[in-house]
Amino acid sequence: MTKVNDFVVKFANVNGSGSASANLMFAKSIFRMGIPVTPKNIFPSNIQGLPTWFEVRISKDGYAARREGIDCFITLNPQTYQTDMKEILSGGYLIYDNTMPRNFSRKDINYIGIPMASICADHYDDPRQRQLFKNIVCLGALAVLVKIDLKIIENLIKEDFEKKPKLIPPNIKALHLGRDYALENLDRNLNISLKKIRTTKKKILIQGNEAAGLGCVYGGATVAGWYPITPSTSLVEAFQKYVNIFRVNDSGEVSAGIVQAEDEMASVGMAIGANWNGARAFTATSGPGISLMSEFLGLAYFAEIPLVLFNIQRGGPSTGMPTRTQQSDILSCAYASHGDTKHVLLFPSDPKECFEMAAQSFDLAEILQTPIIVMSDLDIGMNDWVTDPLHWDDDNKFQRGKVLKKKDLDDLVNWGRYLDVDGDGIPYRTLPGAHETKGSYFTRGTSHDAFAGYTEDGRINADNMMRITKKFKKSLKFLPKSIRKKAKKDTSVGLIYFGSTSVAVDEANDILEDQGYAVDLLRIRSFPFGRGISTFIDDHEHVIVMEQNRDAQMRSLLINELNKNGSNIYSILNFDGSPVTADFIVKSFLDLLKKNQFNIKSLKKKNQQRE
Amino acid sequence: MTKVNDFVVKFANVNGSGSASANLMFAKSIFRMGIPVTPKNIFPSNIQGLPTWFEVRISKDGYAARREGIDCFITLNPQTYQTDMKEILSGGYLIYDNTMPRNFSRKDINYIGIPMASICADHYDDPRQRQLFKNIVCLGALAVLVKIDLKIIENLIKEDFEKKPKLIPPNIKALHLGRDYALENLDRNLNISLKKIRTTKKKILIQGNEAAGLGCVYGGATVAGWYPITPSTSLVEAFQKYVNIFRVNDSGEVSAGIVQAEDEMASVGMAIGANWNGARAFTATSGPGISLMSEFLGLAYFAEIPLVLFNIQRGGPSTGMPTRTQQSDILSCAYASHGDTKHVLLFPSDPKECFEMAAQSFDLAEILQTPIIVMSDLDIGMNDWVTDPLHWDDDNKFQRGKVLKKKDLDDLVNWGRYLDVDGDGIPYRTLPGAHETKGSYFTRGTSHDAFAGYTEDGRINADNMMRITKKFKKSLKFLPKSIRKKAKKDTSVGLIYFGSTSVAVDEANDILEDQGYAVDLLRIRSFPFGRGISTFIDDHEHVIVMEQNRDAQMRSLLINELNKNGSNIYSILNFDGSPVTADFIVKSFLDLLKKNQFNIKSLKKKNQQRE
Amino acid sequence: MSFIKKPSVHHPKLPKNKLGLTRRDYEGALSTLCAGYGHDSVSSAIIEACFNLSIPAHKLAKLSGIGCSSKTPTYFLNKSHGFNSVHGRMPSVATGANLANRDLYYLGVSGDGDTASIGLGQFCHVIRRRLNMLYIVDNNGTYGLTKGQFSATNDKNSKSKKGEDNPFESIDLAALAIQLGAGFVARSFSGDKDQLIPLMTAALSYKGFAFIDIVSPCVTFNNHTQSTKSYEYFRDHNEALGYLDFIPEKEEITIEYEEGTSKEVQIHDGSKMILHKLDKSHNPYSRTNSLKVLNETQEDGKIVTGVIYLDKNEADLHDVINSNKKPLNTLKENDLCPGSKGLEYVNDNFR
Amino acid sequence: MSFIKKPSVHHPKLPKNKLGLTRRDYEGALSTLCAGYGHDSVSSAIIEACFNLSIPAHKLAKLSGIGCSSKTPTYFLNKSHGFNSVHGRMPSVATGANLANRDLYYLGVSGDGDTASIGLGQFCHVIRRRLNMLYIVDNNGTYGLTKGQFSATNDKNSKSKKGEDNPFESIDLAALAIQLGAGFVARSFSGDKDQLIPLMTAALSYKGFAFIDIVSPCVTFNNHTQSTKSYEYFRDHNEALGYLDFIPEKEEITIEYEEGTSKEVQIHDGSKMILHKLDKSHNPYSRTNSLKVLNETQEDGKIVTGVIYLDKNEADLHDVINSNKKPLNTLKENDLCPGSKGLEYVNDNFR
Ligand SMILES: Cc1ncc(C[n+]2csc(CCOP(=O)(O)OP(=O)(O)O)c2C)c(N)n1
Ligand SMILES: Cc1ncc(C[n+]2csc(CCOP(=O)(O)OP(=O)(O)O)c2C)c(N)n1
Ligand code: SF4
Ligand code: SF4
Ligand SMILES: [Mg+2]
Ligand SMILES: [Mg+2]
Repeated sequence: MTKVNDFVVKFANVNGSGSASANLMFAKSIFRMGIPVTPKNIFPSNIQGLPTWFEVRISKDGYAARREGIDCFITLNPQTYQTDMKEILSGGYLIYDNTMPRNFSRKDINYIGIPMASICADHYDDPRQRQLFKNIVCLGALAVLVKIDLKIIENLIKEDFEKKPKLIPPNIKALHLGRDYALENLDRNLNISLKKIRTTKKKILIQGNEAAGLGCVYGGATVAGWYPITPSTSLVEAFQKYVNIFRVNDSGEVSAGIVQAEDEMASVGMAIGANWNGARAFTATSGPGISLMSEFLGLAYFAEIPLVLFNIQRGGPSTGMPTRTQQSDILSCAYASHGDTKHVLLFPSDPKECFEMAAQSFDLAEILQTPIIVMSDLDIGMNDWVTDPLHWDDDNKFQRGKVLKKKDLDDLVNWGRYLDVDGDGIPYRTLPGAHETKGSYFTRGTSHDAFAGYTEDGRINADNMMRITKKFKKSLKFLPKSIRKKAKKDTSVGLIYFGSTSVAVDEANDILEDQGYAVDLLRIRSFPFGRGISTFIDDHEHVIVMEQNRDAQMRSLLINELNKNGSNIYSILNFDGSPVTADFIVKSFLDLLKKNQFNIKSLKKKNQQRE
Repeated sequence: MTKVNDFVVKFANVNGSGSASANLMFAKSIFRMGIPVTPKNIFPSNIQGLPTWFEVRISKDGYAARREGIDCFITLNPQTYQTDMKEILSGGYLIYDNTMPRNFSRKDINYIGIPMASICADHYDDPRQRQLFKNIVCLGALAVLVKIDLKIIENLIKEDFEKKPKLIPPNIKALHLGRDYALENLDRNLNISLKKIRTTKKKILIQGNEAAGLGCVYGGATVAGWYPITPSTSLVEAFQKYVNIFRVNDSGEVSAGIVQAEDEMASVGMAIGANWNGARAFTATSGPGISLMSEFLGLAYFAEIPLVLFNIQRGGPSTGMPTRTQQSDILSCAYASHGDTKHVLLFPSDPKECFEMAAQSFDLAEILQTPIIVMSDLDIGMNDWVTDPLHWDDDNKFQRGKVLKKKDLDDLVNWGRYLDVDGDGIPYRTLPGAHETKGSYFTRGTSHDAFAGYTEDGRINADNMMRITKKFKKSLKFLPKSIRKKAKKDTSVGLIYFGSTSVAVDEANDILEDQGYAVDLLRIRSFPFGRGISTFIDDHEHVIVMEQNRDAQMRSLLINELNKNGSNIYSILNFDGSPVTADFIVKSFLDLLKKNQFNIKSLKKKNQQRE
Repeated sequence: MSFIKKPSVHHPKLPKNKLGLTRRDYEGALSTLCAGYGHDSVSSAIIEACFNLSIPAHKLAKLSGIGCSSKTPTYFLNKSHGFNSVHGRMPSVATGANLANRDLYYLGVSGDGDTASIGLGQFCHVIRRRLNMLYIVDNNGTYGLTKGQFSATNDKNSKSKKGEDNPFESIDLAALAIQLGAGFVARSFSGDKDQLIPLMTAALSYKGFAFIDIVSPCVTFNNHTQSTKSYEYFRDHNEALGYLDFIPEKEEITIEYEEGTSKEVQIHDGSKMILHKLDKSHNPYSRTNSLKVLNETQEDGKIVTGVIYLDKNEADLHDVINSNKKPLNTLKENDLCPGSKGLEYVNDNFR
Repeated sequence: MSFIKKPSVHHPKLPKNKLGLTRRDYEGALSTLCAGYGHDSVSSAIIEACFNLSIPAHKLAKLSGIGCSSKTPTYFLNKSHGFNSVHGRMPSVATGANLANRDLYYLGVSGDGDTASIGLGQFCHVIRRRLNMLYIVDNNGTYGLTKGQFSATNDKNSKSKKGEDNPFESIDLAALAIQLGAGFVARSFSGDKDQLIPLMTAALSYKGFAFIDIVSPCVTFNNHTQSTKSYEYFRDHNEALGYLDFIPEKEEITIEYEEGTSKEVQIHDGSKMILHKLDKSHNPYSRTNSLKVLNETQEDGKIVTGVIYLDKNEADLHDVINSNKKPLNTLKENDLCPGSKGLEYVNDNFR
């Protein structure tokens, strides 16, 4: 039986060999055929010569999580093909360059040899071109095998090289060489194939960092201090790119100040200084940067300075796995910095939400006068995801929070920077330069009274700290709410998740439903946690938290902050650095079920039928 | 009725005015009279000219916590006496310098004027001496009033100025001037008075940082990297001092390397480098330093390098209250650094335990190959406490953990730095220079396999991370156990506490017992938490955690790590920067009782009697 | 504690500047620093320079790190916003603030611990970026607020309050600033008002990074080798106790001397330093020459004061990144947000 | 990926040093850096120098930060312990290690991002402390591992891979090292084995802080203005994509030139630099002179190579703190712990 629009193709390459763009074209052309596609770029923390993989899941049903079991593996890296081969499903395909002989052990898969190197050797003189075009030759042949419309790829090539048109013909030539070889030499009756549909017609294919960088432009960010670190760098690059597109005036002046700082302490310091001075400013980083920023985060928290910080999480601890994904900075971000501190966190689950939350975070930071940490990860940030097109409501106005302008100050008598005038714990701030004589104050990380004066009176300081707690509690009404999805029938089991695992959870839920299990779902979108989350936990006898770290950090935060009983809150944990699969969740769920003997009242279809 | 050996004296001064040494002599002389005494130095974060207080609790019963309500207040600071006065108990005394007239409003207290300035003006020419000796004149008069043996003070003066003998006569002269004034002019029938006893005869009066610095010498520390920060600086200064006393050889060479680093990142980096290279090394810091060290802490955790870090906690967040005490770095230390990390914490509750735990921490760090964070605070670290004399068992041997020596390596075949050979999660390490050809490896913060090789295989990394979790669990057997104190009768209420609050809890417990309440006590001494703590929580229907921070951080850690139900775990929180008092605990306890309607079965005497 | 005296009623005859303001309008809160510490003169010089330049106080932002010196911004320019940030990180906060609003004056005050140790990286990099600010270091060779440890600017082989030798090479911040591309580099002595005021005035007017290293002896923790008789008793007192208990009030050291001359200054602890005031013969426009002068006078045991280096090409970070001439913090929604229209373009690019 | 070739059997005829070891005994693992990157030569020079000096490999510890350059210690001296620490903080780890055992050699390898940006503070301070180590920077003017951002040593006005100008003042690490008191300061070019080997040998033998700034162009991210024809196609390819996809293998640039002469070197991207090798006429013993030479040649658009500064007074941190001549990590319980006897004394002091 042929799998149409529902299979996984994986490429194994060596980095720096030109495979990335060819592989991406493969994915993008499928997207343009209207078919949902999920590419994952698995790259090393090095520049050239190490193994790199590119996994493409094609799913007509729109399942966007990774799926294990490869239907077709293009193994172009001699270092890894012996282990790569193991991932191929029985009956699947291994495509390789048969210019040189290779040894294959498995009998249950199909081998397709394409003499890519020798084709290139025949048609190109420059050894580097020979190397580079192998990837395109391969793409041409593959397109024939899985039935990609070659026109689409040709268009992609034309678009990619629009500004360097002389590169177009040789690329197209290579594509055709591959195509022709396949047409002439290969059996094209594969059990996987593609067929145009219209599912992705209105959609876009975009990376989270690209969307978040754009979101910063929409959110009105004008200052960014940053320091390079994988996987956050591309967020700032995207911001820079869109600033260059949208924010250059006729004199060539740029309406933004983007500075590559000397380290993460300086980048966050710049963002704080700019926010203090009334510009919307952000920084972006990953694990090690979070640790380094934690002193400054405490200052921004305590002195109540707006700040937006993107944490594109990668594998920790320490330098860890810089090019792999995790959700393992939950606790270190929620409680970043010494002393009593708590930070507002946002959890986008796809690039579209990266865009939206990025833009929203600047409002939140100014409304709440505190750091907002957007907790994305490498999987969302650096992989291409199919999402609905980005949307912007032109009626949106920046919400700049309680900032006193000159005329407000003119009338004001007893202003205190940290006075809780409105009873919501949020004080009024002023900006440098606003007024000749009123509203100046001294911002400080030392203990202070409601008038920003230095105090060593511990009770005054404690009062101020309690007001900040109040503000934190009141912040709930501004934050994105969690999203609850009821199972089709009543159930005692609830599954909580967030961020990049969402797509895998959705899929797992469908599988479980098919198998007769009913599970209510709740997706967390922000911290502090709203009442919805608390109720959800109370409503279920068994709650499972799915997350991508070792220590069940989100579960900890839930138990802690919502005062819940941990004994019926279970974990599904995936922390090997690869985005979790639906199968893993299903398997873990069933294991939990078995081990803990959930009271499966109304959980399993069969039981219900018996009633 | 006269209070004998049971009252509180407080001094209000201006810092830099020479009061600190006089006040300390006051406390110390009482200690030498055999009477338990608890001085608290309340100083500003500045050098000269701001208010400073010195509180001395005298308690024949040995209660060593602060107690509110001052019996005798020596108000020598005109900036503060109006508010200081409010703290005096009805019927208490206010002693002041009546050289200049002052206005007093309270009618229910006694005023004792001593013309300190004019006495000094009469007897000294140099204006600075006049200023300085006011404190000693005051001490002389006070000694008469509360009946301190003047010989003791004279001896103290002689000891203090042993190396500058010419300073002795003028000091003694000032003391006598004060004495004579009091004898001649003052009514000496106060309702507070001192009488020699023998309670403190074998004891010592020492600060926690002094003891901890000495503990580092006993623990065999040879390297310290540090950066000045209140209130940790004096720990390293003590280490330096004892190294100079005990570790200088005949050629004048010092058996230690102490380096004032450029910042906290460098200090912890030095300590890590030295430990990696086989020396026992530590650093000491406070709040902001903890935040700055968190990146390196993740490295030491993940690369499994021994490290001892003293956190002398002060008021946070940010620069906060640098000269006030708190226990508010619990979460930021337990989970310091991004990614999945957990650190071993020790909680000394007095200077003696500072000494013991300091020495022990070096064994623990090497046994467990991980950072050990000793969580002291300003109250223990920088105040003088009466404790039993320090004790050392000469049979103690350094436990250096699993370090392979040359001859071990000679025989070894398949050594892997991160191999779990013994099933306890603790691998074997080697030191640079140990062997010509074997045992070298690459220490790294990036993901690694059991042989310390770099790997991007997420499953291998996950295995390694799980081994570290195992090691952490197994660490329990090496750590100081919690201490449980059963109430005299069965009770459903348990109180958990740790560190510097212990003395206040002990006292509160006595008060509650007197009032008929039975409470079981448990003092935490280390994290991860042992089974004893878990059982204690399970054994009690109501558990209260007493701590000195806003966010109930220890309670969070308990609920989290022991998987407990938070709904019956209550908090008593004191976070105004002053050491908690027994009265505060009692009051908070009774409030909790009322508000939460504890099931008081067997809690209150009366109830029991009724049964 | 000391303070710039402040009678409660304004004197109507006080001189006014172009803005119609008196010096009083530039004052700050009561100081909580040690009596006799030179920061009073530094603060007065700042006040004087701002008064002279008729800078509206609210158009100046004062930023600092942590330390005694970093507290000083509280003691001048009450009507300016102030930011007492974290130890050693003022430069990055100032950079962000300046990026947000290029139209304010930025005045950073730091200590030698704050700048030369924990903050050295930020100091060097803010220089490189030519941030338009005046950066002052109250250089006392010690960690005042944490009670007298050596700082990295402390002269090699000088002694600390405990009588230990400082064994390490001292960092010359002015030389570093020149080496790394600062536009205006000067040095002065805290008590030399005659020199300080014009230096401050010039530095505040400079567009780009201006740095003044102000030698400001710590009256409390500068307990050097040789001491004058009068202080001996009190040092002995403190030494015997092993900690600082008594800090007698001291007079601030003020000096006056001519350009081109040297002056020996006796510090509170009795030690001495020789200042040498540069005159017109000094060519401040060559980096190489300025560094040479610095190094050579140092070898002679002298400390040069005055404008050491001046780059006539004034330029700042905003020129370099070509940012909008309008302060970024004044830009409005429609300047910044491309709206739904922009998204059409973007979405199309991802299809 | 490239590697120092390593046949599997030892050749019996290989030359041996005093320890009876061959060069092979000083080799490391396969490199995973880009083909053609100069680190191979640097690694070989290190191997050669250690071989020549007959340093027992296990008596040397190699430390690094994070970056391509910081990975190189894996590729030499297999039998030495290595420590790949955190970004920019190698100096403090090296300081601790050295304090623990003064008897080993310490070799630190860092990158220009690692040293001149995030690690600048630690770099400056390890110099001040005269730590006995050899500190090497593989200076490529870029952040290799994070894909081509400017580093702070990048020449002002040079262009990045995206064609942007570098607007900021470049940090001259050698000048900084001299200014801050390094004992041995040299510069070289990665492909100049003839110069590198003696430099390494001398630097490893120096007691105190030795620094070698090694200009090592990044073959992948040095895409400067002018390019030679042969590479154009591939740069165009990458530029069109907006990211680096294809990295053709390159030959390592190796050069030879005489002392006292200049040499123009063409970098992989087609840009050029002029190196100038110091000869005997250079006086390396004066700080002022060395700084002058550095600054002047730089103004001429040249890069000086060779030993730039040398302090004949060798001394290191251990001398300064007067620590035990025996390595601290070899001291035993009874050297360190004063036992119950000591406590009697202490307890008495607190009564
Ligand atoms: C991260 C951090 N480390 C340490 C401290 C403690 N600290 C406060 S001020 C200071 C040094 C101040 O020295 P300097 O900058 O020279 O200022 P001075 O007091 O001498 O004017 C230190 C180390 C701190 N506040 N924060
Ligand atoms: C704290 C921290 N910030 C950022 C990074 C990401 N990072 C890795 S290497 C590197 C720069 C490397 O540049 P350089 O030191 O010049 O080395 P090169 O790769 O050029 O040899 C950066 C920023 C990190 N690992 N840690
Ligand atoms: S301690 Fe020194 S630096 Fe601090 S205020 Fe006093 S004199 Fe100034
Ligand atoms: S990217 Fe550049 S610095 Fe890194 S290994 Fe390749 S050539 Fe070397
Ligand atoms: Mg200072
Ligand atoms: Mg580099």
